[in-house]
Amino acid sequence: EGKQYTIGVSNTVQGNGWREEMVCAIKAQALASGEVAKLNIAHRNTDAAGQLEDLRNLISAKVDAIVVNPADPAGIKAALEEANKAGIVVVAVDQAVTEPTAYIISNNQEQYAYLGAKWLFQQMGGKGGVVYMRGAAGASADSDRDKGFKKALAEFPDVKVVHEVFTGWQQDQAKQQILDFIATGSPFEGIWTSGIDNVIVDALVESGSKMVPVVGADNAGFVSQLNSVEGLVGAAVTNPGSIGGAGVTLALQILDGKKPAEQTVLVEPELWENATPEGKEKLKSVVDPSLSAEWPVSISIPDWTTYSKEQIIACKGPGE
Amino acid sequence: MSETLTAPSRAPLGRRIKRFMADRPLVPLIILLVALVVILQIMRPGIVNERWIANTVKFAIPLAILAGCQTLTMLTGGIDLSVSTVATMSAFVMASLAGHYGAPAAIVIALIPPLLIGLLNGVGAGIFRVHPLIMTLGTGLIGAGCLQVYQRSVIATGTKIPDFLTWLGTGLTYGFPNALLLFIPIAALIIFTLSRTGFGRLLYAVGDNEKATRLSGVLYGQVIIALYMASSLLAGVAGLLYVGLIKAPSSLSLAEPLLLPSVAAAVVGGTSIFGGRGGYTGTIVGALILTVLTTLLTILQMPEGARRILFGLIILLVTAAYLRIVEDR
Amino acid sequence: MSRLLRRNGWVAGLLALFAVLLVLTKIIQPGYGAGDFGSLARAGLPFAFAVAAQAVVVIAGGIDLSVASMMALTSVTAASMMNGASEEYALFVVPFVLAMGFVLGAVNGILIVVTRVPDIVVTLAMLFVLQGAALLVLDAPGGAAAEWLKASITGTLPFPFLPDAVTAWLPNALVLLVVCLCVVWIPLKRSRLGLSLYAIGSSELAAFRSGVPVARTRIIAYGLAGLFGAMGGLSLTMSTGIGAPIPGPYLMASVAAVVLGGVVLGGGRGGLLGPIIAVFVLRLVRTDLTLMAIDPNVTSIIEGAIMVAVVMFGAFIAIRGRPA
Amino acid sequence: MPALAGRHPRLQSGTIEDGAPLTEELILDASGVAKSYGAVAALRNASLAVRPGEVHALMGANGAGKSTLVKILTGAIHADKGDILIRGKRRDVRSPADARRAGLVPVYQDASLIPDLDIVSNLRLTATPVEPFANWVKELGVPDLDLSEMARDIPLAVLRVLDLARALAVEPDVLLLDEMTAALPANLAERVLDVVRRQSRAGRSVIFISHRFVEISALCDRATVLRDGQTVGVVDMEPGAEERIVELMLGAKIEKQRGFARRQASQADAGTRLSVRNLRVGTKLADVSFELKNGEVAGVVALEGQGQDELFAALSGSLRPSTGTIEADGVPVKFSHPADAIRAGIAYIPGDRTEALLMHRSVRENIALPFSARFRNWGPIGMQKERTIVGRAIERLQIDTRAQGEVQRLSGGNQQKVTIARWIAADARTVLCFDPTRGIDVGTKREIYRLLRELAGQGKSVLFYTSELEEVQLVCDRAIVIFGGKVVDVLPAEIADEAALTRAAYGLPRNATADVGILADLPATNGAAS
Ligand SMILES: Nc1ncnc2c1ncn2[C@@H]1O[C@H](COP(=O)(O)OP(=O)(O)OP(=O)(O)O)[C@@H](O)[C@H]1O
Ligand SMILES: Nc1ncnc2c1ncn2[C@@H]1O[C@H](COP(=O)(O)OP(=O)(O)OP(=O)(O)O)[C@@H](O)[C@H]1O
Ligand SMILES: [Mg+2]
Ligand SMILES: [Mg+2]
Repeated sequence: EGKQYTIGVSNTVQGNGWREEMVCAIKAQALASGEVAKLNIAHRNTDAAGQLEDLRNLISAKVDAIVVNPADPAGIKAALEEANKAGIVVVAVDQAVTEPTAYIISNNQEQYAYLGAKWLFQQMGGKGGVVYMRGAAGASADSDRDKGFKKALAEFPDVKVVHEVFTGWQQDQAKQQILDFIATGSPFEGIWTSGIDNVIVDALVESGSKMVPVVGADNAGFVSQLNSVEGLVGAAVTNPGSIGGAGVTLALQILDGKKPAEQTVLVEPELWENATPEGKEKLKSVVDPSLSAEWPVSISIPDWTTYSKEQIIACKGPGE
Repeated sequence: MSETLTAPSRAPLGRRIKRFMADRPLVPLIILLVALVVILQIMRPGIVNERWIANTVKFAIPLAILAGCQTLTMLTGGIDLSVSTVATMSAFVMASLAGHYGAPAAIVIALIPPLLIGLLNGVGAGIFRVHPLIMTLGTGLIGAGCLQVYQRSVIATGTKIPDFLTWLGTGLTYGFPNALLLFIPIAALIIFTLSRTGFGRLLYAVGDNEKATRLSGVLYGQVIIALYMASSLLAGVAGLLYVGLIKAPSSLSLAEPLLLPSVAAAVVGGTSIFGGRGGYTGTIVGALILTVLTTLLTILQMPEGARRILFGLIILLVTAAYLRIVEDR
Repeated sequence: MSRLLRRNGWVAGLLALFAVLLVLTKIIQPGYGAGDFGSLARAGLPFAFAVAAQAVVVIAGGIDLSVASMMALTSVTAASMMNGASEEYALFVVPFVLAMGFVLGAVNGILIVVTRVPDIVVTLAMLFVLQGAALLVLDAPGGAAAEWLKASITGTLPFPFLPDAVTAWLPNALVLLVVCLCVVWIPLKRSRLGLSLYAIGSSELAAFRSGVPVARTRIIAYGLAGLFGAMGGLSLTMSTGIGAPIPGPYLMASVAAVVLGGVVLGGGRGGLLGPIIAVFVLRLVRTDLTLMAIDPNVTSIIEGAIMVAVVMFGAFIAIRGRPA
Repeated sequence: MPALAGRHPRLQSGTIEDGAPLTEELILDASGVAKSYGAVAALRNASLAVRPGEVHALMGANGAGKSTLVKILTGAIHADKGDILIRGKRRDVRSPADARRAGLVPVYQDASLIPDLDIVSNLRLTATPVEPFANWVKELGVPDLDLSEMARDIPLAVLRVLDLARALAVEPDVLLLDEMTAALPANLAERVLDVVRRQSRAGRSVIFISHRFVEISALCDRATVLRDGQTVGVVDMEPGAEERIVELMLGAKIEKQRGFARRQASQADAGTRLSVRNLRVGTKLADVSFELKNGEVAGVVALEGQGQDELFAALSGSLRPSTGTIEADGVPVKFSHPADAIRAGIAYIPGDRTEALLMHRSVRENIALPFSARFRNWGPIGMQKERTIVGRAIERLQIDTRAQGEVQRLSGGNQQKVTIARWIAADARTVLCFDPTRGIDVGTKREIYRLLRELAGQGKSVLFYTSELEEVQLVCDRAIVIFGGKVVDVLPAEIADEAALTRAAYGLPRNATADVGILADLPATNGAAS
C-alpha cells in the first residue's frame, strides 16, 4: 500500500462532452491507481482570472498535486508559480502552460488539425474549396489548431478556403451555419471541423446536399456516423478526453519520485478514416454506441490509464 | 383602439404613413425583415430559395418559442433567464429516458422538471417578490447543477432522440418545415391568450400597474405563478423541438446560445422590457429578423470581430428605426 | 440611530454574513490565513469592479449588459499595448485605458439618450460590439502586463502605525480596490451629480421637473460604469498578465451581486458598499466549497440556491417589515 | 359667443373687460400656444397674460388643457406652436430648470419630489435654500417635518405642501399652481390660499388652477378660461363672475347646484349593508363603529390624517385591522386581500387615480379589469358582451373617449371617471369612494354626484370621503365625522352644513347656533388675526 494523496483538479468549461469525459477519466484513474485518498475538483465555466481563483483555493486546501486544464497558457502563470512554491506538483493537461516548473501532458492540438486537414486535402484530390469550421474565436486551443490547419493548407496550393466560420463549439450554431452555407449554392469539396462534427453530417443528409469528405474528432456520434451513413467519407482525429486520466498518472509518478525525463509529454493524435478497408476495420472496432454522442470514443490512453471502461462510465472518484 | 384615431384628411402623406405604421407596429417590422432578406439576396444571388426559407423558419421556430417566454414574462415587467436551462433540461431528460420508457412517457416526464422550475420562479417572483431577473438566474443555475448531477447518474444508459421529434425538428412536408405543425398552434394559442382571455389581460394589467390590479381583486401571486409555469412549459417544449432539430441529445448546453437572442427577439419585436406593452406577433417577426441576420453575418466573409460588431450595430439600428417609426410623438 | 440601521441594515447583515463565513472557513481549514485572504481579495477584484460598474448604472435606473465585454476589450487593449513595451509605458497605458472605458461607457449612454432604445437593448448591442472590437484587438489570448502592475495587486504594503499582524490582512488588492472606488465614488456621492444619479433612477419625470439634466446624468452614469469596467479590465490584465478577448462570467455575476448587495433593480436605492461585500461573500462561498471538496456539480446548485435564498430572505423581511 | 374672442383674448382683456391700457407691462404673455398628441389636440390656440402681482386663475373643464399649458410654460413639454414672452421678451423655455431661471416655478398636478431621496437631498438637488423652505413648511401648517425622511414615506397631502414650499423658497416671480389644493384637506388648503394671497401682496404673480369656485372667487383677480384647448375668455373676478366662467367653460348655461333628492324616510329601514364595530387599524384608527344601510350614501368627514385612510384601507381589504369586526349583510367577514372585499361586494375607488388605472391600457380594458381577476374568468372573454357592458358604463359617465387607446392620454377628470366606471360595470353593491371629485371640473362633479345618488337609488350603498365639505349636503344622507381615529359625531344631511361639519371635524361639541361662517371667509379673519 503506497502513500495516499489529495489531488486538486481545475477545469474551466462545464457541460461539454469532451471536458466531462476528461473529468470522469481523472476520477476513474484516481480510483484505479489506489494512491489517491481524495479528489478536490473545481469545475465550472470561467476565464483565466476565475481559474487563478480556483487554483489558489486549491493551494489553500493544501492538495499534493494539481491537474489543470488551463484556460490560457500564460494567464494562470502566477498561481502555478505559487503552487510550485507551496511544494505542489502541477500537471497541465490538454494544453501547454508557460510556467516552467509545471509538467505538461497534452494532446498536440497543432498536430491534430494538421493531420486531419492534410488527409482531407488529399481526399479532395489536392484542389477545390474547403469549408473551415473553427472553434471559439479567441480560445487558445482554436488558435493552435489554426496553425496546424494553415500548415496543411500551405502544402496544397490549389485548395482554397471558401468559407471560414467560428462555431463557438456550439452544435446549433454550427448546424445553422453549414445549412446557410449550403443554401447559398456555392461549391465546396470538403469540410474540416474543429470537433463539432455530427451535426454537420446531419445537415448534409437533411439538406440533401452532395456528400463531401468531412473531418471531425473521435466523438462517439461522429464515429458511428462514419460507420453507418451512406456515402459519407470522413476521418476522425483522436483527441482523447482521457488525457485527464493520464495527467493523474503523471502527477502520481512525480509524487512518487519518478520524474519524467521531459517536462512536456505530448500525446500524438491518430487518424481513423473510412476511405480504406483497414481504416474501416479500425473504425468498426472503436465504435461504441453505449457512449453519449459527444464523448470521444478513445476513453483510454495505452500506458497512461489503467481504469476499465465501466469505471470511467461510472465516473466515480475515490471515496464516492 | 385605432378606430377612434381618425386621421385628419389633410395630413401630409409622410405623416399619414407614419401614423398608419404606428397603429400597426407589425408593418414596419415586416418591412425591416424583407429589407434584410433583400440585402442577403443581393449579396449572394440565389440564396433566397425554398430550401433556405425552410431552413430559416426551422431555426427561427425554437427561438420564437423561447422569445415567447420572454414576451409573456416581460409583459409583467419580468424576464425569464432560466428558459435556456429549462429547454436543455427537458431535452436531456427526454433523450435519456426515451430508450427505456418510450417516447411518449419520456416526453411527459421531461416536462416535469420545467414545471417545477417554473413553479419555483413563480413563487419567488410572485410571493416573495424577488426580482424575476435574479430569481430566474438563480433557478437557472440550480437547474444547470441538477442537470449535471443527473447526467452523471445516467451517463451509462446512453441517449436517444425519438424519430417523431427528429421528423418534427428537421423534416419537410411539401417544402414546409414540420415544426410548423407544432408552432402554428402554439403561436395561435399565445396570441389568443394575450388578446382575448382574462389571463392575457391580467398579464398586461399586472405589468402596467400592479397596485391597480390588486385593488381590482387580482391575486398577483396566482398570476405570476401561472405565468412562470407556462413560460417554463413553453421552454420545455422548445427544448424538445430543438433537440429534434440539432440532434445533440447529450449536450448540456444545448439551448444556452438561444438565451440572449430570445431576449433580443422579444425586444426587437416591440415588447417593452418594463412591462405592459408588446405582443407575440412582433416577437415572431423579431425571431425571424435575428435568424436572417445570423445568416447574413455567416455569409459575410469578414473577421469574426467585425462580424460581431456588425451584429450589435444592426440590432441597435433595427430597434431604433422601429421605435422611430412606431412612436408617434 | 434606528433609521441608520434600518437604511443600512442590509449592508450590516451582509457584513455579518461575511464574518460568519470567514469563521466557517477557518473551521473548515484551520490553516486559512492572511495569504489566503489575499488570494480572496485578488479573486474578488475583477468582480468588484464589474459590480461597481453595474451598481452605478442600476442606481441610475438602467442596466448594463456590456460590462463583461467592456472588461474584455479594455483588458486586451491594455495587454496588447504593454506587449513588448517598457515598464514606464504602462504609466501611459493605464490612464489611456481608463479614459477609453469612460468614453465607451458614455457612448452607451449617448446611444440610449439619442436613439431612445431601451437601455437593455442598447447595452446588449454594445455587448456584441465591444466583444467584436476585443477580437479585433487580439484574436486569441495574449499580450503582456508591466511587472509593476502585476506586483501592485500581490502581497501587502507596510502601513505606518499598524502592526504587521494587521497589515497582513490588508492585501494590496483590497487596498487598491478601496482606493479606486473611493476616489471615484465618495466625491461623487456627495455632489449634486451623485444625487442626480439617484434622482433619475428613482423617478425620471420628477428628476426632470426638479431641473436635473436627465440626459447628461444618464450619459455620465454609463460613462462611470465604463470607467469601473475599465478598472475591471485592467485588474484582469494585472492578475493574469495577459488579455483574453472572450468575456468572462462577469455579466451575470455583477447583476446577481448588485441585487444581493441591496441595490434595487429599477433604480434609486442602494449604494456601492453592499454589492462589493456581496461579491466577497460569493467568492468566499466558492472558496469554502472548494476547501470542502464538494462535488463540482453540486457547487452550482449551492451557488444558485444561496443567491435565491438570500434574496428571498431579504424579500421576506421586507414583507414582514411592512406596516400591519 | 366667447369662442370668437379666443383669438385675441389679450386684446379683449386689455381693452374691453377692464379698460386697462394695452401697454401695461405683463410678466408673462403666452399666445397662440398649440400642442397635439397624435390625433389628440391638447391645446389649439391658448393664450394667457399675467400681470405682476396678480393671482390669475386658469379655468377649464377636465381635459381643457390647463395642465398642458402649465407644462409648456415651464418647459416640461414643448409646444408645437406659440409665443411665450416673459417680461416682454421672447423666451424659449427649454426645461423646468430653464423656467426656474426665468422666474417661473411650477407645482404640477402630481407630486414632483424624488421618492428615493430624503427631503434634504431633494432640496439640494434643486438648489433650494433649506431655511426658507423650512419656514414655508411651517407656515403651510406642517409643524414637525423630519427633513431626513424619504419622500416616498410621506403622505400625499404633505408631499404637495412640500412641493409648494420648495417652489416658494426660491421666491418665484410667477408661481404656477396646478390643482394644488385638490388633494389637500380643508385646513391645509386654507393655508395655501393664505400664502398665495401673501405672494400677490408682495408683488409676485400666481397662476392658480382649481376646480373649486370658492377658492377662485376668494383668491383670484382675473381668470382665463380654456375650452377644448382654446382660450375662450378672460374674466375679472367680481361678484357674479363665477356664472360667467362656468358659462365660458361649458359653452352653455348650467343650472345652479343644489342638493339632490335624498332617500325617503320610508326607506330608512332598508336593512344594514355594512356594520363596522370597534374597528382599530394601525396606530391612526383607534375605535370606529358605524353602520351603512342599503341605499344610503354616507359621507366621511375628517381632517387630514385622522384615520380615514386606514378605515378605507381596512374596509377594502388592503390593510388588516388589529381588532374589531366588519359584517356584511349581517355576516362577519375578514379580508386579507382586496379580492375578499370584492367578493363580498365591496369596491374601493382610491382618491389617487394613478393607484387605480392601467395608464398604458385602453379605457375598455381598464373598465373590464375586475372581470378577469378571478381564476375562473381567466379563459376566453366574451368580447361582444364586454363591449356592451363597458359601453354602457362609458355612456353613463359620459367619458370623453377621444383618446381611449391609452388611459394616460385622458385628462385627469376623465381618468377619474374611468376608475368609477369600472365598478359601475362590475355592479359592485357597495362602493367606497375616497375623495372622488378631487381635481374634477364642476360639470363632471355634478355627474358624479348624480351617479352616486343614482346608485343609492338602486339600493346600493356608498361610503364617501370628501375633503370638500359642501359636498356632504349635496350628496350624502348622513355624515360620519372622524377625529383622532374615532367617530366623534354622526350628522344627518339636513344639519350637516360646512359650519357644523367643521366644528365636528375639530372634535368640538355640536352647537346648532354657532356661526362659523362659510369657508371662503375664514382666511380673511385669519389674516386679520395674524
Ligand atoms: N401625453 C398625452 N398623450 C395624449 N393626450 C394627452 C396627453 N396629455 C394630455 N393629453 C390630452 O390633452 C387634453 C388636455 O389635457 P390636460 O391634462 O391639459 O387637461 P386639464 O385641463 O389639466 O384637465 P384636468 O382638469 O382633468 O386635469 C386631454 O384631452 C388629454 O386627453
Ligand atoms: N377640515 C376642515 N374642514 C372645515 N374647516 C376647516 C377644516 N380645517 C380647518 N378649517 C377651518 O379653517 C380655520 C383655520 O383653522 P386653523 O386650525 O388654522 O385655526 P387657528 O386656531 O386659527 O390656527 P392659526 O391661528 O394658527 O391659523 C378654522 O377656523 C376652521 O374653521
Ligand atoms: Mg390637469
Ligand atoms: Mg386661524
